Amino acid sequence: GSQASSRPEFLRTTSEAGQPGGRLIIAEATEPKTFNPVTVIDRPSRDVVRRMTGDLIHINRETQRTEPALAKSWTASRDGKTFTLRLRRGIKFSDGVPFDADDVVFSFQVYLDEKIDYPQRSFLFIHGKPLQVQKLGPYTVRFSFVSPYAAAERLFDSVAMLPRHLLEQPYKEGKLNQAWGLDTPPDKMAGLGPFRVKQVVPGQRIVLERNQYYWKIDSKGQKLPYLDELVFVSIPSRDAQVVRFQAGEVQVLESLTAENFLAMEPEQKARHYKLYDVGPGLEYNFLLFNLNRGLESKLPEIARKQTWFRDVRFRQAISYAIDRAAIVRLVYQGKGAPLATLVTPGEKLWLDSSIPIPEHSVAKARQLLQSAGFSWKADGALVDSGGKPVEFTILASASNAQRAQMATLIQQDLKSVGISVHAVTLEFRSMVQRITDSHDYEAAIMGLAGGDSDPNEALDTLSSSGSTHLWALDEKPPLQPWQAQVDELMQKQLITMNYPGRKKVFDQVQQIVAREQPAVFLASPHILVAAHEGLGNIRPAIIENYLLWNSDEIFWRTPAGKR
Amino acid sequence: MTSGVSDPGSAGASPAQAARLRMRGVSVDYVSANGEDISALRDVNLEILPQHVLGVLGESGSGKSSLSRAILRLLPPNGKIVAGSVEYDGKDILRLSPSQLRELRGAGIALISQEPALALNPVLTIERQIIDVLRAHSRVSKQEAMARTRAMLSEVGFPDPERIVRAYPHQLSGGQRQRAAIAQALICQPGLLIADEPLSSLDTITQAEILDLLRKLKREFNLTVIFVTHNARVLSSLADKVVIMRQGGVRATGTLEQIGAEPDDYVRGLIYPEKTLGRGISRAAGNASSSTQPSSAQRSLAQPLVQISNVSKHFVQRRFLSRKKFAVQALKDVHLEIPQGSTVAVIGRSGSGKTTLARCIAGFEKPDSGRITFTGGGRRNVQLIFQDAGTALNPRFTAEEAIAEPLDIGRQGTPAYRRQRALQLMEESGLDPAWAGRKVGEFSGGQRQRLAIARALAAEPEMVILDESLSGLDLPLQAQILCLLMDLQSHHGLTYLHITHDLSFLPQFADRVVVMDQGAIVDACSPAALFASSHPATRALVEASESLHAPGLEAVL
Amino acid sequence: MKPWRKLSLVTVLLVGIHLLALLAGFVAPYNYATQDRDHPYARPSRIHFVDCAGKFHLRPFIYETSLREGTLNNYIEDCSQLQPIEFFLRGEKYALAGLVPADLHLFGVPSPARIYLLGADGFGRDEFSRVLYGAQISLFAGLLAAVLALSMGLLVGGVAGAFGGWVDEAVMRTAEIFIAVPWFYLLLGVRAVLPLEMSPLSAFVLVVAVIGLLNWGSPARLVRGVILSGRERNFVQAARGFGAGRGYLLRRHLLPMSFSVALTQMALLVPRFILAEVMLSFLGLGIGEPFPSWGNMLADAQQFHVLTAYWWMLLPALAPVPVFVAYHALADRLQERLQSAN
Amino acid sequence: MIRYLLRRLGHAIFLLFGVSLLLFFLMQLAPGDFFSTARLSGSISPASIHALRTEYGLDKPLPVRYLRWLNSVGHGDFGYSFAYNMPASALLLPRARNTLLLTVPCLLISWIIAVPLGVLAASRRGGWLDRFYSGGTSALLGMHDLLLALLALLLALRTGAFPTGGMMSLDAAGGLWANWKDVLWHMALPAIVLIVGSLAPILRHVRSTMLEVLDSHYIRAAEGHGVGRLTLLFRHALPAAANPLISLFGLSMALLIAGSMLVEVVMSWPGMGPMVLEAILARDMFLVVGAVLLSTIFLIAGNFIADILLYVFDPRIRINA
Ligand SMILES: Nc1ncnc2c1ncn2[C@@H]1O[C@H](COP(=O)(O)OP(=O)(O)OP(=O)(O)O)[C@@H](O)[C@H]1O
Ligand SMILES: Nc1ncnc2c1ncn2[C@@H]1O[C@H](COP(=O)(O)OP(=O)(O)OP(=O)(O)O)[C@@H](O)[C@H]1O
Ligand SMILES: [Mg+2]
Ligand SMILES: [Mg+2]
Repeated sequence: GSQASSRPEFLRTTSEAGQPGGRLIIAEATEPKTFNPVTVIDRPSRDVVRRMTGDLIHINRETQRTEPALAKSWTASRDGKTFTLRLRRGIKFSDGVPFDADDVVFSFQVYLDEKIDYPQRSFLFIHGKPLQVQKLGPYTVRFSFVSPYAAAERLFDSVAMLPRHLLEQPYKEGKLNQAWGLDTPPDKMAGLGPFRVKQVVPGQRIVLERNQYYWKIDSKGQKLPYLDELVFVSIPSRDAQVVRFQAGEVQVLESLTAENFLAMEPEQKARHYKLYDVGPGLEYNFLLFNLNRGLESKLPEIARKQTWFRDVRFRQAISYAIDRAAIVRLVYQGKGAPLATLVTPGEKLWLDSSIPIPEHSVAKARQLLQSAGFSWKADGALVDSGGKPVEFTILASASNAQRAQMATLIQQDLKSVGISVHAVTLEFRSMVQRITDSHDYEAAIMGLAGGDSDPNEALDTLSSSGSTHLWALDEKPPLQPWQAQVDELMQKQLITMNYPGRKKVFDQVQQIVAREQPAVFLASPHILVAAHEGLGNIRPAIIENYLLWNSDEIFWRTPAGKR
Repeated sequence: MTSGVSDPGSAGASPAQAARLRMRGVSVDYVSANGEDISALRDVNLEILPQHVLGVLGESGSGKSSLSRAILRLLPPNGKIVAGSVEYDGKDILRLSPSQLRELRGAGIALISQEPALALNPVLTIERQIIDVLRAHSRVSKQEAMARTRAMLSEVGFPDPERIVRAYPHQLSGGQRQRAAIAQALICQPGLLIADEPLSSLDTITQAEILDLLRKLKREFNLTVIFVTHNARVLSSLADKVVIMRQGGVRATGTLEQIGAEPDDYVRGLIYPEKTLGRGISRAAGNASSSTQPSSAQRSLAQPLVQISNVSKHFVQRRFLSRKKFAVQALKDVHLEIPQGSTVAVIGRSGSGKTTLARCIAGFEKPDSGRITFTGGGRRNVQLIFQDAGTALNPRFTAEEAIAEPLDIGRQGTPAYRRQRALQLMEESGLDPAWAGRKVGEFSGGQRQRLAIARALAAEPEMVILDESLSGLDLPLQAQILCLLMDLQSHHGLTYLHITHDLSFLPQFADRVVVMDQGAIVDACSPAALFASSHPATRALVEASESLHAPGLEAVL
Repeated sequence: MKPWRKLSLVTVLLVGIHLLALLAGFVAPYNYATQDRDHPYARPSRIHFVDCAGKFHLRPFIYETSLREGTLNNYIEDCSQLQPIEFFLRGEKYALAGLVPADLHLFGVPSPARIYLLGADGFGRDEFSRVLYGAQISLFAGLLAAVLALSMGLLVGGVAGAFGGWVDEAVMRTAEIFIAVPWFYLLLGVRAVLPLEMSPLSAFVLVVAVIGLLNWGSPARLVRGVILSGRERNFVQAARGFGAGRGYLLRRHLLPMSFSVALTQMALLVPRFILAEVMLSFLGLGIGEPFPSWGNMLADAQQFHVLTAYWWMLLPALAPVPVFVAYHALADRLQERLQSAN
Repeated sequence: MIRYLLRRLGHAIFLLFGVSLLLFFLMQLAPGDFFSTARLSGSISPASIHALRTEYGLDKPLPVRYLRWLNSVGHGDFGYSFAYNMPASALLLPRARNTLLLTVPCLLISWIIAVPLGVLAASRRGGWLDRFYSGGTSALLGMHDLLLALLALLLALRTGAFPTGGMMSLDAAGGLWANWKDVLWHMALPAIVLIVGSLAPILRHVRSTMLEVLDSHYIRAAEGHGVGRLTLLFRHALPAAANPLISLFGLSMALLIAGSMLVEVVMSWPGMGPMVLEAILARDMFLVVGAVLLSTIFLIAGNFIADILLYVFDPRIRINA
C-alpha cells in the first residue's frame, strides 16, 4: 500500500468515554476452532474472528442501521447499481502494515473465488451474478451489481478485510482454507479489529490483546479499545457457564436460558452482576409440516397425510389449537414473544404490527377442521373424510430443550381437538437429515435465526427455491399461487431502494404468510445476557454479538473491577 | 461313663501335675445346609498332662477332627460348641478375647489339619505361609525367618528345601504338602500340638522320621501332643494315653494295654486290625475262589490291561519372571505292566512320583516321553481316586450329586436309578444313605475319601487307581472297603493300581508290589517277597514300617 | 447368621417396590401426562392438620395455591381453598397393571384442585405420579438390559475360560472391540431405521435391549478370569476324568464358581443401565415425551436452575437410590446363602 | 515370554484395525454428516456445501475413505478435523495429556481407597462398616456423574473454596511449583467427583470376592496358626481374591480416556471430553476415530496388564503362552 502522509482518519465514537485497562473474560460454549476469517462458520470462532477483523460498512446493532466503518463514506449511483466507497486513510493492520484499496480488492477476490470455502459467498451474488470490485484509487473502491440491490450496504457488514501482505501467499498456493488455524503463531496473523491474537491454550482459552493500531477513538479522543485483553474460555456446559459467571471467573454471558436467567436474578446484587433482557431476538421457532412433493412412491403413508397438511384450513386449525401463550409462559418462562409469522417483534424496522397473533381457540380450530371435512368419533378422536384417524409425529431436536418442550405442549394442545400426536425427539443431525435429505417425517419443530434484521434474511426461507424453505425444499415451480406471489414480492423488495417502499412490500409478504401459514410460527425467545456490573458501555443488542458487538467500547468502571 | 481324671497308672505323669489341657463336657453341633442338626461331639471330657502324648483313636466320623478344631475354636461357620469348657493351662479358651486367642493359636496350641491340601493357601508359596506364621508370633528378621523356615522344612524331611519354599501347594506331592503343613504347625514351637492324622499320606520312612521329631520336641521343648490317628501301632510306641472315640463320645481312655484288655469289639477292632482284616479278607478270598474267576496265581499271567513303557515326566517350577527355576524329574522312564483283573500296589517314598504315574495312566498328565497303551487300543475306563479327596469333590455338590456325577455325565439310566445307585454305593462304602442330601463339605475327612471311592465305582470302571484312598479310614473300614473292591474284582474282573504306604496288609490284597524311588521303579516283586527284598529302597520302607510297631503289642496278641 | 430370614425380609421389600411400580395407576393420584399449566414447578403440597384459623382437622388437608403477585413459579396457599385429602376416591382413568381399566385412586383431593406430594415439573405434571410410572419403565428396562448383558457375558466368558487357548484369545479380543467401540452411532443408526410412529415405549425398550446386548464385554472378561483359574481345580479335573464335556463342566462346575462375580455385576449393571438413559435422552435416544422414566427425570433434575430454584425436583431423581439399596441387599443375601451352602 | 508379547502386540494391531474399521462403518450408519446442518445457517448455499463435501472426500465410498485415513495415519496425523481444519492428532494429543493428568491419579487413588475399604467391609461382614458401605455404594450408584459434578460446582460456588472449573488460573504466573499447586487446586473437585463415582463398583467387587475367600478352609487354617488379622486379610486373603479384581482393574484402565468425559464437560476441564463430545454430535468423524483409538490403546494395555497379573497372582492359571 502507499504510505499515508496525512494523519490517520480515525473514527470518533459518540458513546460514553471510559477508562483504558483491564481484562474481560468471556464464556464460549465450545472452543473457537479457527482464526480464518474466510472459512469461519461456527459461532464461537466467529465471535473471536469478529473481534480481530474490521468491515467496510457496519450495521449498528443498536439502531439496526448501517454506519461507516473502514469506509469513511460511500455514494450510491442513482440506478442503485454501483457503490463507491471511500476508505479511511492512514489505517494500519494490527501488525502495523497500512491498509488500502488493494487489500479490499484482494479480499473480495478471495471471497468470490470458487475454490475458497467462503460460506457467505451466495450473498455476494445478486441474481446469480457476482458483484464487481474495482479500485479507483489507493483509497477508493467501486462495487457494481448487475441490478439495483436494496440491501447492498448491509452486505458489507462483517465481511472482514483481509491483510493482503499475509494472505496473498497462501492464497496463491491454494492453502488459504487451511490458513490461520489455532496453531498459527500470532505474529503471522493480523486484522483491522480492535483486538489481536495473543495466546492460544488448546482446550482452555484464547487470549486476544489490544490492537494499538485500531482505527477508532472515543469522544475524549482516547484510542480504542479500552480493554487490554479479551479472554475466551470454553465452558461446554451451560450450567457451568452460569456457575462460573456467578463465581466471577467469567464476566459476560452472551446466551442465557430463561430458567437460568430467573435462577440468577436473586443474586444480582450480592454477586455484582447485571442481567439484561433485551427482548425478542431474531430466532423464530415454528412447527412445519412435510409439504415436499413426490413422496407418493417413496413414503406413501406420509404422502397420505400430506393431503391434510396441504389444506390451509388444517394448518390454520392447528395454529388456533396451539396455545402460544403457554409456550411463552412454560417454555420461555415469559421471556419470549408469540409469533404470527417469521418476523419477530425484535425486527423493529420490518415487523408488520397490524398482523394479530393467532389466539388460542379450540372452537375456531374445530370449526375449521369441520369445514375441511374432518369429523370426530365418539371417543373424541379426529378422523379425516376417509374415516382415517388423524395422528402424526412431531420431530424435535433432543439437544434443544425448548423445542422438545414445545412439542410436549403441542401434543397436549392437539389432544383437545382430537388429534393424537407422537412427540419424537431425535439427535439434531438425525433430524436434519430427515428434513433436508430423506424427507421422511410428518411434522417437526425447528428454529431459525437470521444474522441480521433485514427482509433478505427471510429470502432463503420464504422463496420457494430457498435453501431453508424447509417444509417444501426445491419447490419449483411454486405449488400454490400465493407461494409464487411471495417469491415475486421477495425479489421485488430486493430491488426496492427506499425503506418505506420496501417495508410495504415486505408487509404484504408477512400478511400472506400469516394467512397461508406454510408453517405454524410459534414463538421467539428473548435475548438474555449477563455482565459484570462494573463494566461500562454494555449495550446488549438482538443482533450478534449481543454483548461483544461494541467490545471496543466496553470498559471497566471501577478499577476494583479490573483483575 | 468317661473317665475324665487321669488315672495314676499312666506312665510319667505324677497326679500332682496340673493338666495342660482340660476339656469338660464339650459338645459340638453342626447345622447342615439342608437344615438338619448334626451333633459331632457329645459331652467330651478330656485331660492331658504336659509333655504327654494323647492318642485319639476312633472310627471315621467319630468326631476326632471336630474335637481338634473345637479346642482351637476353629469350627467351620456352620459348627458351634454348644456346651462345655476347654481349659489350656488353666484359662478357658472359649472365653478368650480374639487377640488372646490369636496369640494362643500357633504359638500356644498348633493344629496340623487333616487335609493339608485344603489347609494350604493355593496362591501363596510355602515359604510365605510358614514365615507369616512365624512372624505372627515372634519378632524375627526376615533373614532369620527364612533360615528357620528352611531348617524346619529339612527337619520334616526335605533334604533341600530350596524348591519347596518356592513352590505353590499344587506343585507339591500329597506327602510334601502334609510335611509342609507339619512344619507350619511346628515352626513356633507350640506348647500343645494337635496332629489330626499327620501321617496319613506319608511313607513309612517319613512317618518314622516325623515321629522321632515329635519325640525329640517332646523331650527338648516339652511339647504336648494330641495325636489323632487310626494306626494303633503308632500309638503303642508314642502315646502315654489313648482315647477311643465313637459317635462323638469318648468310649474309653487309658493306656493302650489297658484299653486293649477291655472286652469291647469296637475298641479291639480298632486296635487289633489283624483280626478284623484277616476275617474280612479271608471272606473276600472265599468268594473269589468260589467264583469262576481265575485265581490270583493265574491272574498274574493274564494279558496286561495297560502297558507303560519308558514313560518320563518332568515338571518345571518357576516363579513369574524369576531366573531361578527348578526341574523336577517326577518320572524316569518307567516300565510297568498291569495285568487285567489284578491288583498292583505301588509303594515308595513321598515325592517319588506315584501320583504322577497314576495321573499319567489316568490321562490327567501327558508324559514327556514314553507310551501308555491299553490293550484293545484307545482309552479304557480308568478311574483315578485323587489323593486329596477333599479337593476332588465340588463343595457345591451334595453327597448324592457327587457320587452320581459320573452317571449324570454318562447320562446313564433314569434319575431315579442314579439316585438309588448313589445311595447303594454310600451304603457299601459305609456311609449312611440318610446323609445323601448333605454337602460334601459337611463330611469328615474319611467320609469324603469314601465319597470319592464310591464316585469312582459309580463310573463302573475297568480299572481303578487308588491314590492313598484308604489312608483316612480306620482299620475296620479299610477292611470293609478292601472287601468291597475285591468282590468287584472277583465278579467283574476289575483291575486296581493301589498306591499306599501301609505295607502291613499288602499280602492280603495285592498281587504285585512295585517300589518307586525318585521317579523310577526300582523294585518289583510279589507281596510275600517284599519283606525279603534286598533292594535298599525297599528294605528301607519295610524296616521303617516294622519300626513303627511297638515291641509290646504282639505280646498282647 | 440366618441368611434365610434376611433374604425373606429383603424380598418383601423388593416385592413391595415392584408392586408399587406395577400398581402405579392406583397409587398415583394422576396420570403421568396430565399437565396443569397454572402450576408449573409447584412446590410439594404442604399437608396440614391445622387450618389458617387454627382449627384442628382429623382429616389431613391441603390448601390450593395461586401464583404470588409479580412472580413466576412462586405460589402462596389460599386459606379460603381448603381441600381435604381423600382416600380411595375416583379420578382419572387408568389401566391397572396395564390391563384392568379403573379410575380408583389410593388418595387425592377433589378436582380441579391437585395435590403434589413431590411437587410438579415445568408443565405442572405431578412428579410423584411420574416417579411411580417411571419406575415401571426404568425398572423393566434396567433389568432387561442387565439380564441380557450378563447372560451374554456368562456365556461368552464361560466359553472363553473353559476352552482357553486360542478360543479365549479370540473371544477376549472381540470383547475388547465391543468394549472399545462407542455404540451410540449404532444406536443412532438403529433409531433411524425404526419407524417414527413406533410407540416411544417400544422404541426405547428396543434401544435399551440393544445396549444390553452390546455390553457383555466387561462381565465376560471378569467371568472368564475366574473360570480360567477354576478349571484347574481338582474336582473339575476329576469331572473331566469321568468324561465330562465342556458343556457339563460349565454348567455344573465353572459357571457356579463365577456366580458371586456375576451377582456383583448384576448389582452394578442394573443401576448403570437405568442411569444410562440420562445420556440416551441427551442423544435423543431416551424415552419420548410424555412418558416418564427415572433416567429423563434425573436428566431434568440435574440442572443449575433446578438445583438452585426448584430443589424439590431432585427428590424424584433420587427415587432409584432406595431401590438400588434393596437390589444390592438382595445380591448380598444371595451370596451369603451361596456361601453358607459351601 | 517374548513370543507371547509379540503375539499380543499382533493382536493389538489387529484390534486397532478392527475398531477403526467398525467405527467407520458405524458412522456410516448414523444419519447425517458434518456438513448436513450447514444449510440451516441460511447463508451457506447448497453448492458450497457440496464443494466442501467433495473437498473432504465425504462423497467417496467407505473403503476409499478408510484407505485415505490409513494413509494419513501413516503420516502421523490421524485424519483431519473438519471443524478445526487441523490434523486430528495435533488436536487430540495435548488434550489427552490433560485428561490423563486428571484420570490417572484418580484411577490409582480410587483403587487405593476402595480395596482396603472393601476388604475391611468384608471382614466385618454385617457390621456397621459393612452396612454403611453397602448403603453408600447403592446410593452412589443411584446418582449420575453429571449430578455429582454439578453439586460439586455449586459447592465450589457457595463456599468459594475451590475454582468452579478449568485447569489453571488465568495468570498462573510464577514458578513450576506454583503452577503445579494451581493445577492441583483446580483438579481437586473433578478428581473427587471421579473418585467418588468410581468407588462403588470396585468396593462391591472387592467385598464379594473377599467374602468368598474368607470362609475357605485355608484362611481358617491360617487363622488357626494365629496369623495376624491384617496379614490374614491383605497378605493371604486378598491375593486369593485378586482374580476378578485384576480383570476389573484392566477394564478400568480403558476408562482413562473416555471415563471422565461428562465430568470434564461440566467442570470445563480442558481434556478430550468436551472436544470429543462435540465431535461426536457434529460427526467430526476423524476426531472421534482418533479418540476411540486412543482409548482402545489404553484398553488393550489394561487388559494385557491384567492378563499378566492374573498369571502372576493366580498360579492355578497355567500360562498358555
Ligand atoms: N462342616 C460340617 N458340617 C456338618 N457336619 C460335619 C461337618 N464336619 C464334620 N461333620 C460331621 O461330624 C461328624 C464328625 O466329623 P469329624 O470330622 O470330627 O470326624 P472324624 O473323626 O474326623 O472322621 P475322620 O476320621 O474321617 O476324619 C461326622 O459325622 C461328620 O459327618
Ligand atoms: N505341578 C507340579 N509342578 C512341579 N512339581 C511337581 C508338580 N507336581 C508334582 N511335582 C513334583 O513331582 C514329584 C512327584 O510328585 P508325586 O505327587 O508324583 O509324588 P508322590 O509319589 O505322589 O508323593 P506322595 O506319596 O507324597 O503323594 C514331587 O517331588 C513333586 O514335588
Ligand atoms: Mg478327621
Ligand atoms: Mg501322591
